[in-house]
Amino acid sequence: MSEPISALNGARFDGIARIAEAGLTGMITLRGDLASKPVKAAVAAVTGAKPPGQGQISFGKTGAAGWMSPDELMLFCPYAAAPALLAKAEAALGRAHALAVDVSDARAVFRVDGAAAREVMGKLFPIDFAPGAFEPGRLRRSRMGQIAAAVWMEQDGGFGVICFRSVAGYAFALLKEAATPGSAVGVY
Amino acid sequence: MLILHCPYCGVSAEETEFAPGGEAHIKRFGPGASDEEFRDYLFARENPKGVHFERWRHAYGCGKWFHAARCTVTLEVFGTYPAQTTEPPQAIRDAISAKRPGWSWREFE
Amino acid sequence: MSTRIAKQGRLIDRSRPVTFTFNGKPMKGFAGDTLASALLANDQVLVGRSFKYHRPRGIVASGAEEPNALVGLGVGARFEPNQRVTTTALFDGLCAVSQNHWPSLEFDIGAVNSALSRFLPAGFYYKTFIHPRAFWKYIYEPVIRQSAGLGKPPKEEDADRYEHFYAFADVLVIGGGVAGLMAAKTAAEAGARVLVLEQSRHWGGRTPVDGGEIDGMAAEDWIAAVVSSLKSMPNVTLRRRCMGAGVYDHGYALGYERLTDHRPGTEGPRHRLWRIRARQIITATGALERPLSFAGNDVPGVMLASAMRDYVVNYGVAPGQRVVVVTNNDDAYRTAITLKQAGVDVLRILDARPTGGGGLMEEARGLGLRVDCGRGVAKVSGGKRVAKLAICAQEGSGAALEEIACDAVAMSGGWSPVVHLWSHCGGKLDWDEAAAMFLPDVARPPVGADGAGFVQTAGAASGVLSLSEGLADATQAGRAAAKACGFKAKKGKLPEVTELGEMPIAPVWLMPASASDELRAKAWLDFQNDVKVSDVQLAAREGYESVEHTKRYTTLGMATDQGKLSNINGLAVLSEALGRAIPQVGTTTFRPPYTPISFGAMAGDARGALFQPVRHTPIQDWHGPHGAEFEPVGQWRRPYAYRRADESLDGAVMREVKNTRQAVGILDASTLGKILVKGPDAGRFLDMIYTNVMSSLAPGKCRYGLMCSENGFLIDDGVVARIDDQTFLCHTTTGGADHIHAHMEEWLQTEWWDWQVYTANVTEQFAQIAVVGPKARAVLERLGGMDVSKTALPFMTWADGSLAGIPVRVYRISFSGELSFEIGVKAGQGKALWDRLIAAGDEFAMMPYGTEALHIMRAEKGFIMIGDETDGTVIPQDLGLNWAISKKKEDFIGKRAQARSHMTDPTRWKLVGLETLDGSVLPDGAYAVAEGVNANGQRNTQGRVSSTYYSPTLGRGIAMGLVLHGPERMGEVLEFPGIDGKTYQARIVDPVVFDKEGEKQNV
Amino acid sequence: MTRYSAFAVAREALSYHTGWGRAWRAPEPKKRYDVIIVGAGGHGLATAYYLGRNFGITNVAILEKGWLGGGNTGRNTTIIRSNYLQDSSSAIFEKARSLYEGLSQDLNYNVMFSPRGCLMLAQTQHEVRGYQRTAHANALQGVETEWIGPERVKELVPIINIDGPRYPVLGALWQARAGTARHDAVAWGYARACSDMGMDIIQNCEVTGIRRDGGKVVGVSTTRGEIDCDKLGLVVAGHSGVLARMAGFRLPIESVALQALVSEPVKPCIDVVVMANTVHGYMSQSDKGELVIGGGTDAFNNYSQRGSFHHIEHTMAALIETFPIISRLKMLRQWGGIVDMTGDRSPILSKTPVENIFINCGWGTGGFKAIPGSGWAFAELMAKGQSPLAEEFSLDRFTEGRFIDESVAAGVAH
Ligand SMILES: Cc1cc2nc3c(=O)[nH]c(=O)nc-3n(C[C@H](O)[C@H](O)[C@H](O)COP(=O)(O)OP(=O)(O)OC[C@H]3O[C@@H](n4cnc5c(N)ncnc54)[C@H](O)[C@@H]3O)c2cc1C
Ligand SMILES: NC(=O)c1ccc[n+]([C@@H]2O[C@H](COP(=O)([O-])OP(=O)(O)OC[C@H]3O[C@@H](n4cnc5c(N)ncnc54)[C@H](O)[C@@H]3O)[C@@H](O)[C@H]2O)c1
Ligand SMILES: Cc1cc2nc3c(=O)[nH]c(=O)nc-3n(C[C@H](O)[C@H](O)[C@H](O)COP(=O)(O)O)c2cc1C
Ligand SMILES: [Zn+2]
Repeated sequence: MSEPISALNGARFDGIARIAEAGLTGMITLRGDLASKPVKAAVAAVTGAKPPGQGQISFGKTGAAGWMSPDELMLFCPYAAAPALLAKAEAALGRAHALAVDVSDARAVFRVDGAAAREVMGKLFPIDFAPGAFEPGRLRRSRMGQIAAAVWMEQDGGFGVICFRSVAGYAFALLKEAATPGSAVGVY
Repeated sequence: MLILHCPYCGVSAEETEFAPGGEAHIKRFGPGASDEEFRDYLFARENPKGVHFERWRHAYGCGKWFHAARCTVTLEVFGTYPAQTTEPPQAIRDAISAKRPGWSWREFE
Repeated sequence: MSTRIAKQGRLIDRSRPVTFTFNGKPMKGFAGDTLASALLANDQVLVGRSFKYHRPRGIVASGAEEPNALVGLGVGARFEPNQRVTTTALFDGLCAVSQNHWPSLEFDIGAVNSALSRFLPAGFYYKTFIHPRAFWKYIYEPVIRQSAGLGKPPKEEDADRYEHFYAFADVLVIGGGVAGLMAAKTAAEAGARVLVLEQSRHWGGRTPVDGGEIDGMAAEDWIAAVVSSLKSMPNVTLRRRCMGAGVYDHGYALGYERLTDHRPGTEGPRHRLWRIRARQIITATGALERPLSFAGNDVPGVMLASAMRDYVVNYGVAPGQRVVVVTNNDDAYRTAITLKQAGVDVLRILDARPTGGGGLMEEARGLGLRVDCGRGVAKVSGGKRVAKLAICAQEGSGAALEEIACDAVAMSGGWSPVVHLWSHCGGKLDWDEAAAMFLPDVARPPVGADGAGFVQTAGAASGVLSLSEGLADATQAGRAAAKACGFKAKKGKLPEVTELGEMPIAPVWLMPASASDELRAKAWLDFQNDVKVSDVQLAAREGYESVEHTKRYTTLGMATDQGKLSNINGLAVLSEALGRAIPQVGTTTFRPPYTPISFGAMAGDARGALFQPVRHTPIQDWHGPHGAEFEPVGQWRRPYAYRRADESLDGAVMREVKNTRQAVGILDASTLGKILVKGPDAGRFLDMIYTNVMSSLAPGKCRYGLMCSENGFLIDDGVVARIDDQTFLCHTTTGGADHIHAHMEEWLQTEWWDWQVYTANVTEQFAQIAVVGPKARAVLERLGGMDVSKTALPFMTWADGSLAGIPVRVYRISFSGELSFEIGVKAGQGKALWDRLIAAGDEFAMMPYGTEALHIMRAEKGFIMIGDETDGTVIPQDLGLNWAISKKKEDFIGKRAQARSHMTDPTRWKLVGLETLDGSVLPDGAYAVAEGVNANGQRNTQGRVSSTYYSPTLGRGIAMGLVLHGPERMGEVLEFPGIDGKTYQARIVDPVVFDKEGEKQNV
Repeated sequence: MTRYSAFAVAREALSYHTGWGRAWRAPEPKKRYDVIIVGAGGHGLATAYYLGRNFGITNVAILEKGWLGGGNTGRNTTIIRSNYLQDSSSAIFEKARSLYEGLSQDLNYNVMFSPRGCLMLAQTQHEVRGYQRTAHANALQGVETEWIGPERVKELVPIINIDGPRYPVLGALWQARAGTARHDAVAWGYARACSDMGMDIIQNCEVTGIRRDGGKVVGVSTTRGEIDCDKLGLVVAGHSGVLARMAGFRLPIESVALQALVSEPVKPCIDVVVMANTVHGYMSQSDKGELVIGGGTDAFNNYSQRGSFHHIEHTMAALIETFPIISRLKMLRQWGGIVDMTGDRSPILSKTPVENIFINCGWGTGGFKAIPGSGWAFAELMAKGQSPLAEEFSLDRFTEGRFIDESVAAGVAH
């Protein structure tokens, strides 16, 4: 057995905000009828959280559940637990028409923290990150520079970002550039 | 630079999150259709200077297809609605009628 | 003499001297100067040359509208041509050079054009340089190009960086004059989130110079108070040095922020492009003064009256010592008064109005200034600066009444509101006859996504020139904008203003009104592009009547100032020439940007490494150090071949093919698309997506499939593995991963939305590694962990297991004709498995191979490649793939299309193998010729090469191609003329040239 | 009509150019014409010109809703080339290019055709193969093109960065006799020549209806009254759908905005036209000195003559990557045009379901270069009912599946 590695192996950068690749994160894509009992049960089984509302991420004991589309959630959990939790989810889904698949290795996850974090995000996403407009629990799938990415705010006010693994290098470089010293915008 | 409202995500987002997909409410013709029906299905387009029903996908967002009613001259958007329908909902048609009395588009008005 | 004076200069800091150079000459200025004010302080009146005639040019304005004073700024990687000196902040070490002259600014050979100007009227080049034909390319055009073009292009790559920022506001206020500030305050106090952009370094706009009291305070103090109250509001953002560059659909606006232009080389980005989304936009962009059209109005030293006032008040610079003021409105009297108070001789005020002006005129007279009413300028003379001025009656043809020696002329032809941003997105204009200006037509504003207007104007931008009315107008705009965003503005008290009333303007479009032809040919409209009154009249005479024709025929308004000074005067001249009212003539279209913005800012961070995303496979980092030469495939960079130190790239490819065929090769195939399709209707769905039947595939098995577009053309191919009853894993080409997933979702969502199918693109969850060649099994067995024998894992099946302790899914599929295992492994362990395989492969002489070896091997087997054999016009039937097209299925995507007459035409070119008679390699893309020519005289063809390689396996060239009746013509020889001048002869053969029976892959 | 020449200009100079006559007349519409052309863009005017010149048909009106040349002809990036892949395309574009070579002399109006050469960069292996294929095809079509290596590219365009890093230049398809022309002058020159043959160019005259008798056209209704005709040619580019609707049929066309921009003028720094299709950018320099740059198309239907700004951002990123020195130059002006995109991105020159209505449209993003050839072929089609150059571009191809797809060899259509 060989230790798995995340896309950038935990790279970090300190500028006007702190950028860090979060390292190995368990992720399960769950598609199905979000209002249905089996899906709710599967969400609970993986994350201990309630299914999130539209545009939200809900946090639970073992993970978090992000709303990706009307029939899709992204379930976050510890990396090592993902296969077992996937099995639990599948059990909970039973014969319902749904799809649950481990995508932990298909994505890269970043954390962006610090006073200018909102501005760094504001340079890259076409989204309003002003206080009040974007607060903990909010999740938005959108575009970061030239790639697809989802961004949410953690309960501690830091941002989480996920994107596809193959573009992790681009994503990191982009975040780093946006956090270059001397580039604070001074609006948020 | 349009703003469109994604009826699935409930957000109004800028055009760069979306991918346009041409005219909406086109009926598919497959095997058995005449040459003309098939040609029109694939190629003949309303391309109106005015009210247009069209398809969009929230490509960088939820990935879902939806429809928009939009004026191709002023770019005003009369409304958006899910793609799982074969004709524009009445509420959208009413909204258009309120602003563009006498409009018509294909068989709809 | 233009010089610094002891008094005034509210914007400069005399305690901080600054040194700079102009054309290499050291000069001094103060912190707070613009380059323009500093040049004037150094008596540098001549600053450039005009575009066409290379006429001497001086500074004419004090802001963004400046057409003349453009310089090259900076050096090397920070050199920038065409910078306006009026908006360039002075800094220590600034280095500027003038433009468009040779050999020097003072003596410019190009100025002969000026002497010849009579022969070079508007559009002369359309009528000349016609014969002989070849002269245009070799003689005329090069000369014309060289003499046009203003500044020199930079020579080096830009040293600076740029960025974008997305901003959101309820109300965006563009312009931070008193109107903008008042509007912002009103909207902000109502609760709206407000963003204010001011292009210059200063808040308050013109008012501190123009004077007037607000709420009992000097304007300057009132402005400071408002700014500080705005700063204290959390819902307000104020930005200076940030121009509103453009207003676009649906409330989109661009801000262009210049961060380090005034302190080059400091940390951080040079420019920031603000991509703003606002619900309401207020353009409070002020008004621009118009020049007057008299002969010699372009001589250096002739300046806008307001600009001259700005130089005195803001920078303590007097642009002349003996000044004549000429005007058709009251405002220019302010300049006369200011100059007089600053100690400058104001020799005369010429007021074109028969009875002159109001209170301001009286004030001027009170200071002892002489005012001549009903008078104008016949002509200003002087070479590189004003020497004298001839006075004439405005109503006349220009007979000189008197000549005055002077060194500067202040002119004012009235004011035009800055309606640019109102108009960018479709806001319409109205002509106000009395005020002689185009105003925003509030009934026809630009409309947003909801169909309602989203732009308002405030202050002078609305055409309201008095301070009190401007503030009232701005308050109104602020309220209306806030209301449109759902806020209710509090009823506030309007500021109290003390100001002098003004007399109405009398429009003067030509001075004197009946100027002779000779004078008209010297009366400039567009100073930069050398367009004169006579040129516009010529355009009208020749039928270029539409204002748009006139613009394009004369180039009026097409200079770098985009006609900020010239457009209104020009169209008024046109209207007169055509005998049509000004509103009938109309304006040309206002387009973004308001003033030019840097390409760097537009590109933002998308440069160098961030130009486009590069996609990396989990194994990417291994390839480079092992000699990989990459090729871009979509956004991936795939190894083309792994070159060894003493090898050519070709040599490496040959080695890789041979080694794979003889021993074993390893390929990073992670880029192949993998799409999971699941649900009760998954089989039925894939039967529609693929041309063949997928629903009948048994779990554990693999099947090759083809996908067509609804238009019938082949778009992708790949192997489908059935995972379980309800689940399929579809492999796509590298390029297809994303768009085939999108294609599936599109059909599911928009056509068969009642079918129970979910898809997921899992391409990146896995690294995929192909181990290929006779020793492939041995390598896997060396790792151990699962049974990969022929019986346990036959051809076209897959199995889950582990190798070297790493969980894997192994597919027995082959794109090379060899024994081949494609191993899917979680991306996080991809590199680890690759390393294990490399180590295990050592004793079997395993080598990595790249895309070119892959292509050669597939070609040897006659396998088609999407993008080579297909090009968007090819249907599977052309490629002999009929076996993969179900005859049983009633329908699949593309089926109906393939029944159309052209697609069933027996003369379609069909796939064959091609074998050169001499073993050479056919050139890529060559065509097989047929007898004769077609109706258009083109050589007839009967086929083409679709892929061609040197096969190390066979030791000769191999190729595939599409040929007319190809499969029926085996053995026939075709001729392919190459672009290398040779003609190639090739025989039509079977496309499969290696291991026809497939024995090698099936072991 | 005064012939234009340096001599005439010199003579006029003595009288301050007050003696010049109109370049084209401004007549009132007559009641009837043999042929009405709707749309006084380059294609409409050229059609009329060759109807007169090649077929002696001069009782012609050209109706224009705005000002002549004000459509896409007046807002394009002026690239002229004929290195197309498919036989039918290269035939008509090469015809056009060769007519351009002598157009100034034909029209006695300097259209400033500048055969400075056009480079289409190959930046991926796929493009290399595509352009080599085009070079082979061109050789057989009688179109002079050449496949050249990166060093030669650098020689032709010293400011280009051929070393990537992202997309190194691997070579290019070079057409030395391609180039640019002064777009407005093309329209004006044709207009002057048409007017001189007695044809009526009627501006500010919008066609608002098409009158038919049975299946046959009899005339048009316009904002300046009803006008009868025997034959009607619709040459309205982005407005083709609107006119087709008046005539009662639909077209395989969508109208979208295509953008362009110019920089501030600088001294000559790029002597040829460069198209970099992998990164989506193309650029040339006008005789006045501006860099003339083509932006992207919006993919949604649009009649506003404005496009979305993000396309331009991508264009600029691509061009800075290709020409690193331009980053500190500035955009002077941007604009949009409404282009008519067909289902296969190739033009339509065709009869229509209505007898005696002919349509010439679908030139989309690339029809400026075709103006003389298109006018030549369409005039022949209208006069004789058929034309070898127009043959393949008929509407039937959409029924038969007989597409003319130029994108196949990595090419784009500008
Ligand atoms: C930004 C841009 C860049 C381009 N770059 C290039 C390039 O580099 N090279 C190239 O070859 N091509 C280029 N093109 C394409 C080229 O401009 C067009 O294909 C070509 O100009 C079309 O000419 P036209 O005469 O068919 O149409 P237009 O010039 O658009 O003329 C059509 C005319 O019809 C008139 N009209 C419309 N409706 C009516 C009505 N109801 N009644 C009366 N008149 C009507 C319009 O007002 C218009 O004047 C570009 C296009 C754009 C927009
Ligand atoms: N009496 C007259 O003839 C006359 C004529 C003109 C102006 N005025 C006076 O001028 C003042 C008008 O005040 P106002 O606030 O309406 O105009 P203003 O000209 O004072 O202010 C406009 C401000 O907008 C800025 N601006 C312009 N375009 C911009 C852009 N695209 N982006 C960012 N900033 C931009 C300018 O730099 C300026 O600071 C009043 O004092 C008025 O009396 C009088
Ligand atoms: C090849 C070409 C060169 C141009 N050069 C200039 C220029 O130097 N200055 C300018 O202001 N506009 C220039 N333009 C743009 C025109 O001013 C105008 O924007 C364009 O023709 C579209 O018309 P519109 O903006 O009136 O809609 C140029 C346009 C083209 C097609
Ligand atoms: Zn959405």
